[in-house]
Amino acid sequence: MFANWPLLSLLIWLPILGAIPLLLAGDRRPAAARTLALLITSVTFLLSLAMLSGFGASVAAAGTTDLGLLKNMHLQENLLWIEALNVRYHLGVDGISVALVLLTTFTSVLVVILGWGSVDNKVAQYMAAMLVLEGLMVGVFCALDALLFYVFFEGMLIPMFILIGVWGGARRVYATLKFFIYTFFGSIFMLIGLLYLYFKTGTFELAELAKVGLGAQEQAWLFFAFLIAFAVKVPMWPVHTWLPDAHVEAPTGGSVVLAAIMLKIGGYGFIRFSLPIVPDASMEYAWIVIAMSLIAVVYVGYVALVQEDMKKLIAYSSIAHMGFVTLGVFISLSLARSGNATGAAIGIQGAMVQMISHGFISGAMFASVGVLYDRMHTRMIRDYGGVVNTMPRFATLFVLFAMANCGLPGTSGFVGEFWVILAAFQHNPVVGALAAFTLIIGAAYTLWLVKRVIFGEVANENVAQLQDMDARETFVLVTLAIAVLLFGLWPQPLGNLMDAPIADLVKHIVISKGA
Amino acid sequence: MISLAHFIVLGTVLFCISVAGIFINRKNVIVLLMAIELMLLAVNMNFVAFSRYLGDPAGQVFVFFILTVAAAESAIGLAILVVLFRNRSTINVAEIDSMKG
Amino acid sequence: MITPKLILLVAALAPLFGAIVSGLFGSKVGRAGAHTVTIAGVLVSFLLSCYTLYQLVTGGWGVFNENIYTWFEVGPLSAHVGFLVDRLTAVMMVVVTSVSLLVHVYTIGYMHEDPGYQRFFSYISLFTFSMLMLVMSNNFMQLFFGWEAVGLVSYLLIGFWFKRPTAIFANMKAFVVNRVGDFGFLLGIAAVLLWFGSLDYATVFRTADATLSGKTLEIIAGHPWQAATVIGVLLFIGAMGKSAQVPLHVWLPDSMEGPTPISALIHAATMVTAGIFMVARMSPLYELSETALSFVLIVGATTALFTGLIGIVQNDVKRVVAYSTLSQLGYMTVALGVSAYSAAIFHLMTHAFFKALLFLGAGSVIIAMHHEQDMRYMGGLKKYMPITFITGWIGTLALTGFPGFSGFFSKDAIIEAVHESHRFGAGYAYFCVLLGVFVTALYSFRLIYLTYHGKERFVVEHKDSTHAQSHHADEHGHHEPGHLEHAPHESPWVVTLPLILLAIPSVVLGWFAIGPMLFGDFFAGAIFVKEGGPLAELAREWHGPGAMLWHGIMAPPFWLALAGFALATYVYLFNRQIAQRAATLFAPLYRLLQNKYGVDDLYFALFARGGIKLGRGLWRGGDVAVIDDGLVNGSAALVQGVAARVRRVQSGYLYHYAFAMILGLIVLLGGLWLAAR
Amino acid sequence: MISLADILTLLPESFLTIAICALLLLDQFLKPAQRSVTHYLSIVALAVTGWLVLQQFGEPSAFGGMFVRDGIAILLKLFVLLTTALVFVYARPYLRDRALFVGEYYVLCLFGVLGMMLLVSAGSLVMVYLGLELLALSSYALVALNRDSPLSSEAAMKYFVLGALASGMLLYGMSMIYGATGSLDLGTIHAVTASSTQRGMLLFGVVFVVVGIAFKFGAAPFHMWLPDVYQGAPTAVTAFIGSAPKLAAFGMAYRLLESGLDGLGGYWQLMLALLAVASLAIGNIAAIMQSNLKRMLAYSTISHVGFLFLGLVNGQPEGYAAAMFYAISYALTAVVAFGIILLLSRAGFEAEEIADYKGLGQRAPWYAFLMALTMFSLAGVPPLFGFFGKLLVLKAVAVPGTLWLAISGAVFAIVGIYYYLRIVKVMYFDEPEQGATAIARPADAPVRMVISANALALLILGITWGPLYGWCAQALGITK
Repeated sequence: MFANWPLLSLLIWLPILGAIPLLLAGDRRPAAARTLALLITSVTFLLSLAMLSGFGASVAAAGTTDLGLLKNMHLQENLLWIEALNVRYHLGVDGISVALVLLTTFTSVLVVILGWGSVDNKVAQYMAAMLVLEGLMVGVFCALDALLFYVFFEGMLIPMFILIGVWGGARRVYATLKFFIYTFFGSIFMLIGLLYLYFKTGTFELAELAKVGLGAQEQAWLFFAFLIAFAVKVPMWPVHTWLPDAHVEAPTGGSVVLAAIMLKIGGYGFIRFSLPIVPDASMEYAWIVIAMSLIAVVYVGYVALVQEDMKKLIAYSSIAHMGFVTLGVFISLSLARSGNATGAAIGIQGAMVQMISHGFISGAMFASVGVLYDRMHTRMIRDYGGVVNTMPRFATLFVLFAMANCGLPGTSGFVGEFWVILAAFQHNPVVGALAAFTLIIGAAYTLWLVKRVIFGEVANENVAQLQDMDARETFVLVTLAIAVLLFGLWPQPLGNLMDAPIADLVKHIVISKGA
Repeated sequence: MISLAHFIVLGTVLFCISVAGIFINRKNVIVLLMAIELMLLAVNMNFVAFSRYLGDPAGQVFVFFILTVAAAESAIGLAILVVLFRNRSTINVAEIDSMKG
Repeated sequence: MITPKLILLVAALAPLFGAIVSGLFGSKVGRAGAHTVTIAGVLVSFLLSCYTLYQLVTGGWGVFNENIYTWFEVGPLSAHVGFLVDRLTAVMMVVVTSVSLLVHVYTIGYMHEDPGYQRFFSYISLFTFSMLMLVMSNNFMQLFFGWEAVGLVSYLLIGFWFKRPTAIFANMKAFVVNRVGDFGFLLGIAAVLLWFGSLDYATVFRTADATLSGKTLEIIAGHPWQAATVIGVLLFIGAMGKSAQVPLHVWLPDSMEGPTPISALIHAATMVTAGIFMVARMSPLYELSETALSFVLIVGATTALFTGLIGIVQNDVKRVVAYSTLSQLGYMTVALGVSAYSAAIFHLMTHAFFKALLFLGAGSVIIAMHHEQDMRYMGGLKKYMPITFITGWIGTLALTGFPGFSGFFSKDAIIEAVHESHRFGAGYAYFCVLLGVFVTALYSFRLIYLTYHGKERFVVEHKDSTHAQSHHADEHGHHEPGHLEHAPHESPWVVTLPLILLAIPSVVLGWFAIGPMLFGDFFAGAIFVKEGGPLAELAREWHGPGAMLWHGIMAPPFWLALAGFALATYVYLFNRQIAQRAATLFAPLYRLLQNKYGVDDLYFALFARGGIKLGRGLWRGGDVAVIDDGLVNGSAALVQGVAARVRRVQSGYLYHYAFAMILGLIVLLGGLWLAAR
Repeated sequence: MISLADILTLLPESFLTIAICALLLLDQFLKPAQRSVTHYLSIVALAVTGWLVLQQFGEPSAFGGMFVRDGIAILLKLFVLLTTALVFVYARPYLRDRALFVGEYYVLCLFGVLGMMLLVSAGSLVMVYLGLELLALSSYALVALNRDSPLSSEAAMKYFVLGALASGMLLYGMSMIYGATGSLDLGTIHAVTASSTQRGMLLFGVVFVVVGIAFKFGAAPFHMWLPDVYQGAPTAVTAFIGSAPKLAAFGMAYRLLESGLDGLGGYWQLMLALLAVASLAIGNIAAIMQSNLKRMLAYSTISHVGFLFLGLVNGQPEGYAAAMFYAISYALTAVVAFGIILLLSRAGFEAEEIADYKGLGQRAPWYAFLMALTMFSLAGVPPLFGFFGKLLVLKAVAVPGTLWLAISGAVFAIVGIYYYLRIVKVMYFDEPEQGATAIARPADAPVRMVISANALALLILGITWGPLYGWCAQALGITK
């Protein structure tokens, strides 16, 4: 029934336009604002579920042009936006995007619910910012036109900038400026790269860009332009230092969105831009990305070990986990080139699953920290201890998420890491070993956090005063817990969703485009 | 026999003098106004010379325009000068530096 | 319609059901409800396991190998949940479920005061489920699932008393050290996938020889490694973690911080033997690499002897048993190392029973002593708790391999097998296991004497003031050592019954199991041994258990055990000063054993402290100093600095402005001049 | 011989001239209370002129090609008129508060507009010069409008002297070109330069002409007047000088460089490239340290000129279209920024220190929001109008050969982002200072509506900028 709806536009614009009445309403009626926001996000989420209805069936003849890219794109909307430049408002989703869009809409609902109690000044603006953010993020995952993608990609910075800056912690100004400038720095070079591609092809259509032949030199330049943009977003070592600050200062909801969705855009960008557009350069410089990812796993793992601030620790663990995404993507490239299609598929599948599951897990972790922060107003580990005595329900869930964070089988955290490590080993056993090191270091920093915060005797008066979670918080965390377990025990749906596009992508990147 | 070159050189020299007058002089704003006049005259010199040499009257017509505008310009300049003096009670170039950075 | 599949499913899932009920609805079902439902679950699964074993032994069923649920599929590769049930699996199932059942019952008595009663039952049932999934798996992925799941439960159970700093340290240590093993294990699985392109046991084992022959992996240039060796060693690293083999043994003694029942169930009988089971299951792979097996052999031998030695100087009753567990695991590993897999499994089985017995006995003593675990404050307990006392003796005799007891058969078989083996390291191993016998006897009887015999080294005082506190099992160890509120007494039947039930197999199991298991074709098809394995050698001169018994009395192990017994008897029963004198006489050696060869301290300094130092260095040095202050804020500062200078150019002086313009003009002219010529 | 056709062609300009004179007379007979009449009449005049421009009476060129009316001219004129009208609207309360609410302001502005209109449709050097001077002279006077302000008079003096110097140089260059080509008519010059082989004197002239253009734009290093003038002039005047003349400057540049000296493109493109980088660097870097908002905006203008030049450097129709689009987008954005300063200021309070904006988000959320939009647009963050201007000029240079320009543009855009964000930060993240009262004067409801519309247009045009760029492209004869 949704086949002929402009569903994607709906998903993008409903939240963005929904923000307007919120802003107009102002702070006068926070309750109303919250309800409205919840309503909008929930409707968006339900609509996004409708996306799935069409899947499995093959796409209408709309854009069945070339290998991979458009073939699997469902629900395409293709309008001329800027005729003079032939910029198109071209939306479409394949399995990869759908997974991420669903993650976005799902997380947004939870974020609104989270903000329900923890945010009480300028509620309307907060919710509005969240809604705009949601719309833009959905847009990023749906855009099939590079310029459109870029507009969403950059536009996101504004609401996030405001979110951190207005509702953030003590050093919020430094953090938010750092976040904005860092990301802007990354993306502007990508813009130049896109413009150069436009000069070559006269279009911003991703599908066309994926087809155009490029010389080695050109590809190298473009590759690094993309690399900067997405490496900052992921973020990869050594351009990761904005993340801990941003996370620490951001309000809980902001952290959740940041960790659960925004970081994914980096990985998504690698899959959508670097691999299809400049495969040869990606192949040639894959070792750089692989090295950076491994550093992220090992180095950042050690850094996470010694953090005194819970949010910082989780932020660093996020970086380490996103290392698996980039690792999987670029490993699979070289595997594909060496004729190991299965290995390549495993790698990208692993990367994608890792993205989704990290969305749930890191979101849950930050939400949990938020729960504690709302009570104690501190994020310092040393201020806690023996929380389990006063908050048993919370402690149970927290331990579950911690276990998911160290990739315990049965939780979604395991799936992606498992596949990526297997793929990495096929690429090169040493790389595999370094990646697998996360089993140890990841367990170390996560469990040490658990030990110091959750277990032990009640540490101090404040902990003794703690109340266990209320219904709202419980709902959020339990929902996430269910998601974590569900995709841990039943990841197949994700696999089915992404199988076709990934297979085609692998086919595509094998072909060199040297011109 | 005076060739075009002489005129051009003369014009250039005048121009340079006026320019120098503008940024070497650190005393008096009036001198600046004079320098500006001189500059315009240097330009006029060029135009006239060229128009004569090319046998094309347009250049000389342009000169008339320039002269007119110059007059208006100096009028405004003097007006501003008066205002400045009223506010600052000085027309020393070296002292009008309240805005910088 | 009752199919084997259904039966196995029920067998596996029944404990999970119990766990979920008592875990999520513990408050609803109450204590009685919790232990009823979990015990029922385990009982079901025990009976079904026995039925399965019966069917397999009598040939009612063939080997069962089916995929039940597809977990994930990528292209041609797919990961399943499935069961491979042959006799090996069935034996493990029976061992696991039986011990687990008894431990469940025992727990009713042991934990009856504990506030976390339901939670505990939920955990041990969950463990039973995970362990069953591990042993029943038919592919590497599920194996890893179970592998990690049992690790998780052990983590939860060691830290069961989450208020005790030692406990939450121990469980973290256990998990992380196990992760070190899993690190290797996962890589091993990756290697399997690399060469076989499949994770299915059947496929892998069937094609093992053909696939791996000639394959090598060259990480350091010029040093190619055999594929089989790589896989074998990597997988065995996993086993070293789970089965606490040197040098990854450090977590097991600390795991005694957990309640005694799980020490018996997880850290003696079942989980720690997962590694042994795994290697036996992988025999088709291991048989392909002498090197890997030698590695196994040497590691096992080292563990067998040197951890045993530590046992001699321990005073905590549970720790003595823990170290003896380590050393026994060493024996099993040695058996694996000489490709006497079935011997290893056999010893695993007998050990499961008598070691569980010893642990539960120790637990019973601990109850009686109001959670006093230090043997120096015990003694003379035999008159207070006869049943515990007798079963304790039985367990000890079995452990020390007293002829006729089950331990005797399994252990002697291993020693003989090592004797027969010509594999590299076999000589060293033989020496270790022989000496191990003496050591075992020494610390075992020391335990017996210090606990049950001699005069009482505790005072009973009736103080009601401190009465209340002793009623919280998770708050013990607070009262001053050796002072009890009231006299020790025999434990309730729920405790003693399991002791008795465990004592029976400890005595008799060896008699009828050894024949078929070691020298029959009991494990045919499940365990694969190349021609001329040591057991085959032994099989040739095998004339039944009676003969073995007779032969055993002649053999050196018996005399070594006897020596150990005699020494222990003399020292700890008649002349205890010698112990002190020996301690002072061999002070360095004593201290060496006291702090476990310094391994723990070394690890702590190296990995824990070192890791933190490294992390801090990378953070402060790398992230903060170089990247943030250096590059990020540095460039910002740079721009600011430049800006400050640029400002000064805007001096506010008219003539400077004019000058700038002239300068610009000149530059342009110059540039033009350059461009023009 | 002045024919009727010529008059018709110049109808808008002629009308405006007459209107100005009429206003000048009328204003004498108005009491200060009735000053609004002048205000509204001048806006009406602008509107009518705009209408006349749209009608395009007469021939596309008049007075033997001295006056051309092509698409560029029309488009630029329309936006000049629009921007000026907006400035008038925003300026009114400010002027009223300061006894500056006088006819001269309007008359001078309108003369400036007239100058711009002539400038953008100049077909010969004479016209360029006249238009330029008409604009410049009225600007000098405007800057000094507030006779009692030391700063204003100082600014006026600096502006005047440097402006005169600049126009002197321009004239000198023109004289050289005249000498070299023997004509003042840009068409002829175009023809000659395209062919002529010996270029010494011509090139010599080109440099001076470029200097003249650069000064008008305020490109480094000919930017020195800009900060002082922006700061010193009454904000109402700054708003005027800071917006519309950029459009005129583009027209001037286009006329002189493209219509006239296209043949020497290689040379002046190189010069503009240098100036562009210099402007980007100096503008963005110096802006960081500013504490005065008007001064900061002055430096930001310089950096924007740098971007605009990138479009000119390209030297192709696409490039000019991009530059023109950029000029328009900048004018429409800058006018909002100044407008908000105007609205927030009161008698005795200029609201031009950045510190004055602390906590504006709480004191006047709506203005803060509009200002934030403007800042993000100036910073070039999508989906706001400003971004697409940058996009187009970067596109113009993101081609082999000038990639380095694109990259340097990108780099300085990063530097630039900081000081725009700083304003947003001050408004939203800082607490209002003690005594900083909420500023929202009920009187200016219409003003507020206009400025809101103007600011929101930045957002809407960000999404629907296609047609506008279409016009620019069409004006430059690009057919897509």
